[in-house]
Order: sequence, then structure tokens, then C-alpha cells
Amino acid sequence: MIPINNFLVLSSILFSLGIYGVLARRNAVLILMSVELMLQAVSINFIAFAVYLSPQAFTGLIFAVFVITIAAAEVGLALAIILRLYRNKSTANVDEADMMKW
Amino acid sequence: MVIETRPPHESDLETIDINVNVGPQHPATHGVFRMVLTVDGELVVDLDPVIGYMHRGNEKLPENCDYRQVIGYHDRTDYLAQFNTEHCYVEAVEKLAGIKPPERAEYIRVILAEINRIASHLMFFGAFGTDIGLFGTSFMYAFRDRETIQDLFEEVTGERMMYNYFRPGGVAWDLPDNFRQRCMQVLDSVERGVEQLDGLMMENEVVLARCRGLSPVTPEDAINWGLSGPMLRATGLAHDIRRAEPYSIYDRFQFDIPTGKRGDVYDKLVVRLEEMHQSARIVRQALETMPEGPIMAEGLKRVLRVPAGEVYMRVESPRGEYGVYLVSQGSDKPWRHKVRGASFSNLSALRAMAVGNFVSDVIIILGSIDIVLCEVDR
Amino acid sequence: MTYEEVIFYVIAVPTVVGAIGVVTARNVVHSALFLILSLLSVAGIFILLSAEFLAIVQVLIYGGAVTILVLFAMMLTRVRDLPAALDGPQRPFAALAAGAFMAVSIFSMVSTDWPGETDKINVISIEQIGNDLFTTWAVPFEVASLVLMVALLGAIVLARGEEGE
Amino acid sequence: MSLVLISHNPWLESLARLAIIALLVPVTVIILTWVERKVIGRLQMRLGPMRVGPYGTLQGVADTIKLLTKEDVRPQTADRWVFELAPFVIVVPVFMAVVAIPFTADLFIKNLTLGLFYFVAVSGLSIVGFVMAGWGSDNKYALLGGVRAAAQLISYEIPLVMAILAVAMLSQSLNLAVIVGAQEDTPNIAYQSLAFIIFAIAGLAELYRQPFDIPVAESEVVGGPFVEYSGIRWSMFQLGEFVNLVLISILGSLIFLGGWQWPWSVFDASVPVAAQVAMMAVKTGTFIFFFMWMRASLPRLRIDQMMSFCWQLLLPFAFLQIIINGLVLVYDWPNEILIPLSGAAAAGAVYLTYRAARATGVRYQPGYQTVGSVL
Repeated sequence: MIPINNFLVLSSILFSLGIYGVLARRNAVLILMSVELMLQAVSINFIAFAVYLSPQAFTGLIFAVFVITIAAAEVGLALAIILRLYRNKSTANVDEADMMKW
Repeated sequence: MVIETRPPHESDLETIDINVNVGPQHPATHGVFRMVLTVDGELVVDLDPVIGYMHRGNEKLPENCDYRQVIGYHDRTDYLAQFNTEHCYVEAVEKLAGIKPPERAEYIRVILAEINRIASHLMFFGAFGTDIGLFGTSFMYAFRDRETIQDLFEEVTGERMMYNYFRPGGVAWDLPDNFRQRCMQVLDSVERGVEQLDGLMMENEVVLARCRGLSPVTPEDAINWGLSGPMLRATGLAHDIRRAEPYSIYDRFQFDIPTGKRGDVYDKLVVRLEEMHQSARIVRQALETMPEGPIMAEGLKRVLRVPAGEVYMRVESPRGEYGVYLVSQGSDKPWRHKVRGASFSNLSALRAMAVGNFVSDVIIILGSIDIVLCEVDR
Repeated sequence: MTYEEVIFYVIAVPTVVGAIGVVTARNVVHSALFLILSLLSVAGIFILLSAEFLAIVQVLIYGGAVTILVLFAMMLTRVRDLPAALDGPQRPFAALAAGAFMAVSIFSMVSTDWPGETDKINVISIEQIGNDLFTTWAVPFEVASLVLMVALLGAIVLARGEEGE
Repeated sequence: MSLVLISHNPWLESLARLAIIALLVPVTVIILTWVERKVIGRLQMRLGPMRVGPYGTLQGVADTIKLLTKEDVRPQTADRWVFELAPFVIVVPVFMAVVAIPFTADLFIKNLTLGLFYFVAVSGLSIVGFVMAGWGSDNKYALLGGVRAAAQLISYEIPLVMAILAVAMLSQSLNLAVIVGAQEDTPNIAYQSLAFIIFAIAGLAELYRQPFDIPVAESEVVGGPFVEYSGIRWSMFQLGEFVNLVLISILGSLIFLGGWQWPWSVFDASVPVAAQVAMMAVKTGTFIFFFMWMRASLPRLRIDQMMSFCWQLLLPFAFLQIIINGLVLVYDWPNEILIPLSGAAAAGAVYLTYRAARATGVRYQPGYQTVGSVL
């Protein structure tokens, strides 16, 4: 039997890698990919808790469904924003998108 | 329903236009034509035609040849309409030398040239079907009939491609005995095949959707670009050298000049299809009235010396106006020998017709010009 | 180690390798391809958790979405971009932050005694999920679909640009 | 002929079933390449292959040997791993999809509860392979083809899934065996003619065959994503294409034509497995022949026509079918009412397509102006 900790550790590794990506990367598309990784980690956690801890309520599974839905919406919207950024600044580099910084 | 696209704006997405080399080794360029497309996604924003990969000196070499040797070069200039090009050259020489070919030879030339026009248009339909993505079906349909025509030509000339049959002053030898019957037979089967091709191509919904309204050409543009042949007639101008400036014995036959309305790719197909029927009509009339008699003008010398002078002779080849310009200085060789290739002039309009269309449309616009690369590069 | 655990590691290794690839690859397209590896392995993890439905959804949604990501990556970056441009100067701090988070979270997860923890995976059938989704969670479900639609409309409006621009 | 005979060890059994796929699939593909060349040859008034073996039957074997022994060339500037892995990314999902397909009532590899859903999800993965091949080859034709493939396959997956979903609604199951079982009296094609038409067209597009062979257009992008591949890697693309052809055909005959059930079940007699297999073969063969026939008789659409056809015609009609099904299910109307409703909608869709293709008028001037659409 697989202990629940295996899944939890895997998910925290994924989440940390996602954090690293979001912080270290400068390209907006890459940041988006890192956010996807973090969402995956969250999904794993939700499902693991649902099947191990509360088999009667299994709210985690439902939540994972919503996470995937929101992730799809997020990818579409974020890509549109990146496209917009690219049109205005001709770059996908978030460090250069600083027009609201002053 | 129409999807609007608009001219690119400064604030638009700055995608990088990429250059795509189509040809000289490409399935859709009908030989070794090369075009450098600048594409923005799928849209062609610029087109740079590159020709010359097939240049063999087909205009210069004949200047070192005897007048009768030149005929073979004309076979090779437009290798799909050999009789039409030979016809042009021998008429030019006859005009310059003042030779009057016998009646029967004129009939033989007209019959063979018109059947050759059918064969050439069949080849066009085959290749066009492949360009538009028909996976060879139109090719097989067209080639079935083209084969029967080539069999007929082989019986007459002993060759399947480089006929070398017309001569200044007549034709090389007489037709085989049962030619009239064989020819009728071939015409019947070919016209049946053309009907099938009509059904396969012209009423096909995808062909309609692709070709109708694609890259229309106005008559003014067509004249300015120097288009000729079906390309010109598709725009609505009924200009046919057989009618406008009758050569040989074309003034004796009844035939119509098919024209299009909008000058788009579909009209070009329609014009070519109808021209095949008209050619068959001319051949039938000629077969009816073909006289017996000699096939070579009397009193020609072994070495043909043409008096000094110049001549420009043009004929209606399947691709348009095929012209030969000859300057003679009285020797047995042409001093200057220049060819006006219809494909070359038609091809020069490619950029104007193609820019602003999709990549796949540019391919079929190129296909609709019906180029023969040997005639373009010469 | 039971053979289920072996399968877990067989799937977990590509997940982590893919994730590392995503955040370290020198090429945006490679990054996106690594993301596919990672996401598909996560689908495998879902199957191990006996959530087949979610695994299939994962493959279906991300199979398409990631392809679009790859396409965008191709469009928005010059093919031979300078590698340095992909990472910022804050890399060491990012590594530090991520490492710290990982240490804390792993430590807390391992040390916590989860209440109600069972030893085996409870299989939840798709009928149960469907019933629950459309009864207990009907309102969030509708809201989620509304969010999805609004987001897609917004994406279209954003990507198209203003009229006459 | 249940495969359980082998052993009750689940590992051995799975291995045996996988081995059967691994053997059966390439053999089917080899036969199909010969069949396709023969069928298209006959449609084009040719004989097709005649040299290798009687009536050219061994042509596929000869081709295979040639492809396997051919040099595997990789362009120097290609992205090595992406280029070399792309064929696998195309082939593996296709083989994974085979797992979910039942061939007769007892002959299957795994009877998945979510079989239909699984099939759709897994077969959508091969898009990634196309994009990888197109991008990794470092060739502009390949890049154009890869981008075209992505756009086309993603777009047509939606009407395809919608059509499949309509059937699933009617059968109240995603299990392929249950769906087939529900078609004892009448196959779904009668109730869902609109969905069937959409399925056939979208399937044609998913297989990128004429008139939707835009990603691999020979005369435009010279084979698209495959242009730089040779030898065994190229044959893997080919393998993927043909297995996909078989899969879509089998899926179509399962969910629309009644699979192994209809018309045997009408006579209410127990049917031997051989007859079931024969029934499936006939139905699948009909689909395959339809796809080949289209290939020989229709030219290629332009990319924007293909797109607007999908989004403006197929997708709304797919939704219409789902709405019709929903009404019938919610109000508990008899299923027979679906026959005229769906039929009328199908006739409407066909009429709209016909009219759109024949719409005349200048849509299109040289220069950067309007772009025509099929509608």
C-alpha cells in the first residue's frame, strides 16, 4: 500500500519547483507553466486527502475538478494577456512590463 | 458569411515574416520554378519568382542550325504543345521565304495542332487537380485520354513527345491510311473523357469553394500584364489569335471563343474545358473537308535559304500567344531567332495575382497559369 | 516496498524530472514539452489514487492546452533566444525561497499525524462524483462554468484588440 | 474466445493482451496500406500494386522491409530529442487508445467504464507529436504543417467529442460495450443521423485525409511535419495514421452502426464470435472505404474554409443535436421522435454546406482585403 505521505511529499516538491519557476523565470509563458505546476501539486494534495482521509465527503475530488476548470480558464486568459503585452511591448518578458510601476 | 481581415497595423502582433522557398524542388511548381514566399502565418505578403533553372539556350542554339533543324528545338520549347509551336515556326519560315504549303498540309497541321491543344489542356487539368489536392484522380482521368491522343500522334509521326513532323513547306510525310477513322474514334473517346473530367472537377463543391472568386483579374490588368490565351479570355476578352489574326486556314472553320466573366481561377478552368470542345469541333470540320493531294510544296531546295528580312509570326498555343521572331540574312541559318513564350508572360503576372492570398491559394493560382518551365526559361 | 510503491516511484520520477525541466530548460519549447511529461505523469498519479475520471480529464484538457502553450512559446520567442533572457537575476533567491518552502512543507507533512487517516485508498466511483457535483455542489459548478465562459470571452476580447485599431 | 484462458495471473494476462496488440496492429496496418493503394488505384482506373505477390498482396510487406532498412536521417540543425521523440509521441497514444476498444462482446483488452472518454482523451494527445515534429525538424514546411495540424486537430476534436457525447447521452453510458448493447433494436445512426454526419466529417479531419489533409498537403507543405523524416521514423507516422484510421472506423461502427449487435440481435439468436467479428469487419470496412473514397474524389479545402466550416457549421449543429437529445431525455419522449428531428437537422446541415460551397460572387480581391469563407 502506498502511504499518503508519498503523495504529499511529491506534491510539495512540485509546488516548490513551481515557486522557483515563478520567481526565477522572466518569460511570461514560462511563469504560466510554473503556475500550472503549482496547480497540479494542489490537485494531487486534494485528491490524496479525499481518498485517504474523508472517503465519505470526498470534497477534495470535487475541488480538483474545479481546479482543472479554473486552470483552463486561467491559461486562456493569461495567454490573451501575454499576447496583449507582446503586442504593446513586443516582448513577453515580465521585467519589461513596468509601465504601471511609477 | 465573410471573415474580415484588415491591413496590419503598427500596434498589431509583430510576428516574424518567414521566407519559404517553394521550389525548385517542390511537387507543386511544375518543374523547376522557384518562388520565395514571404509568409505571415498562412498569408503570403510577398512573392519573388526565380526562374532560369531550365535555361538551355533554346533561342540561341537554333542560330547555328539549318532552318529544318530548328523544328526540333520548338518541340522542346513547349513540350506539351509541340505541334502548336512547330506550326508557329514553320509558318514564320514560310512567310519569310514566301513558300505556299499545299492545302492538305495545312489541314494536317490544323488537325494535329488542335488535337495537341486538347492534350495540353488535359495535362493542365491533371496537374491542377494535383495542385488542389485531388490525390491523382484527375491526373489519371486526364492521362487516360491524353494517352489515346499520344497513340494517335505516334501513329502519325512515329514519336510520342518530340514529333518533329511539320516542315517549312508542308509536313514530313503523309498521314496513315485510316487516319480519319482513327481520329474520329479518338475524338469521341476524348470528348467522353472530358465530360467525365467536367463532372469530377467543375461541379465538385470543394473545387467551387476553392476556385470561385479566387484572385480575379480585370481585363485592363490582364492587358497591362500582357496575359494571353485562356488567362486573358477568362477575364472576358474574346481575344483569340485564330480569330483576331487568322493564320493558316483557321478562317475556314466555325468555332466559338469561350470567355469567362470574372477572371478568377474557376473561369480559367471553364475556359480551358470549353476550348477542348471547340478544338474538337474544328478537328471534325477539318476532317470532313480535308482534300487529297500533295503534302509538300513543289520546288524546295535541299538546303533551304531564306531571303534576307525579318518576320514575327504568332499563333494561339494552348497557353496563349506563342510567337517566333526571325531575322534572316539570306543564309541557310536564321541570324536571329527569338521566341515569345506565353507561359513567360503569363507567369510575370503571378506576383500581382498571388500576393495577399493564402499559401494554398498561391499554389493553385500558380497552377492555373499552366506554365511549362521549358517555355519560360527557354 | 510493495509493488504499488514501485509503480508510484516509476510515475513520480518522471513527474519531478518534468517539473525540473520546466523550470530549468534553456528553451521555451523544451520547457513546454517537459510540462507535458510532468502533467501526464500527474495523470498517472491520479490513477494510482483511483481517480480515473480526473486522470482522463487531465489528459484531455492539458493535451490541448499545453499544445497551445507550445505554440505560443514558439510564436512569442525567437527560436534562438539568448538563454540568459529566460531567467532573472533573482535566481538564487528563488532557489532559496523554494528550498525553504519545500523543507518546511515536507517536514510538516511527514510529522503531522493526519486525523482519520486510512491505510488504503478508498475508491470513489464516477457516479458518486457526478451525483455530488450536480446536487451538493450544483451552485459552485454553475459558477465555475460561468467563470469559464467569462474568462474565455475576456480572452477573445483581449486577443482580438479594439475595433479599428 | 475469452483471453482469460491464459492464466489468472493479472500480470501475465495483461502482457499477453499487450502482445496481441503489438502483433495484430502492425499486421493490420500492412494489410491496410495494400488495401488503400488498391482501392484508390481502382477508383482512379489503375490496377494499383500488382508486382509483389499475387495481385500485389505482398506489397505492404515489401514496403515495410524497405522502410525498416532505410537510413534514418536527421537534419543537422534539427532539435535532436524533440525530432527523435516526436514519432513516439504520435504512436504511443494511438496504441494506448487501442486498449479501450472492444472488438466483440468478449474480445477486448480492457473493458473500461469510461472507455469512450478515455479514447477521446488519449487520441487527442498525438497533436503534441505533430507540433514536436514540425518544430523540431527546423524546416519551414514542417513548421507550417505542424502549426496547421495543431489548429486543425484541436478544432475538430470539439465537434467530434460533441457527436460522441450525443450518443453517450442517448445510451446513458460511457462504456463502449454498454453503448453497443443499447443498440439491439435500432442502431444509433437512425436516432442520431446528425451526430453521425458530424462524426464522419470530424473523423475525416482528425485523420487529416482529403479534403482535410491541410497539415500534410503534398502540393503545399510537401508532407508537412513528416518532411524531414525517413525510414523507420517516417513509417511510425504512417503506422500512427493507419491505426488511427482503424480506430476511428471501429469507434464509428461501435457507437453508430450497432457494433457486433445489430442486425444479429434482431433475429434474437445467440451469435458465434466469428459472426460478430465478421459483422465488425464489414462495418469497419465500410468506414475505411468511405475515408479512402473521399481521399480519391475530393480536393483539399483552404485552411480558413476548414476552420469556419468547423466553428460555424459543425459545432453549432453538434450543439443542436445535444439540445435535441436533452429535450427528448428530459421530457421522456419516445426515442422514435429523434429520427425525424435529427434527420431534419442533418438535412439542414447538408443543405447549408451545399449552398455555401456554391455561393457565388467575388469574395476576394488581390491585396489585403476580405478573406472568403465556405459559408
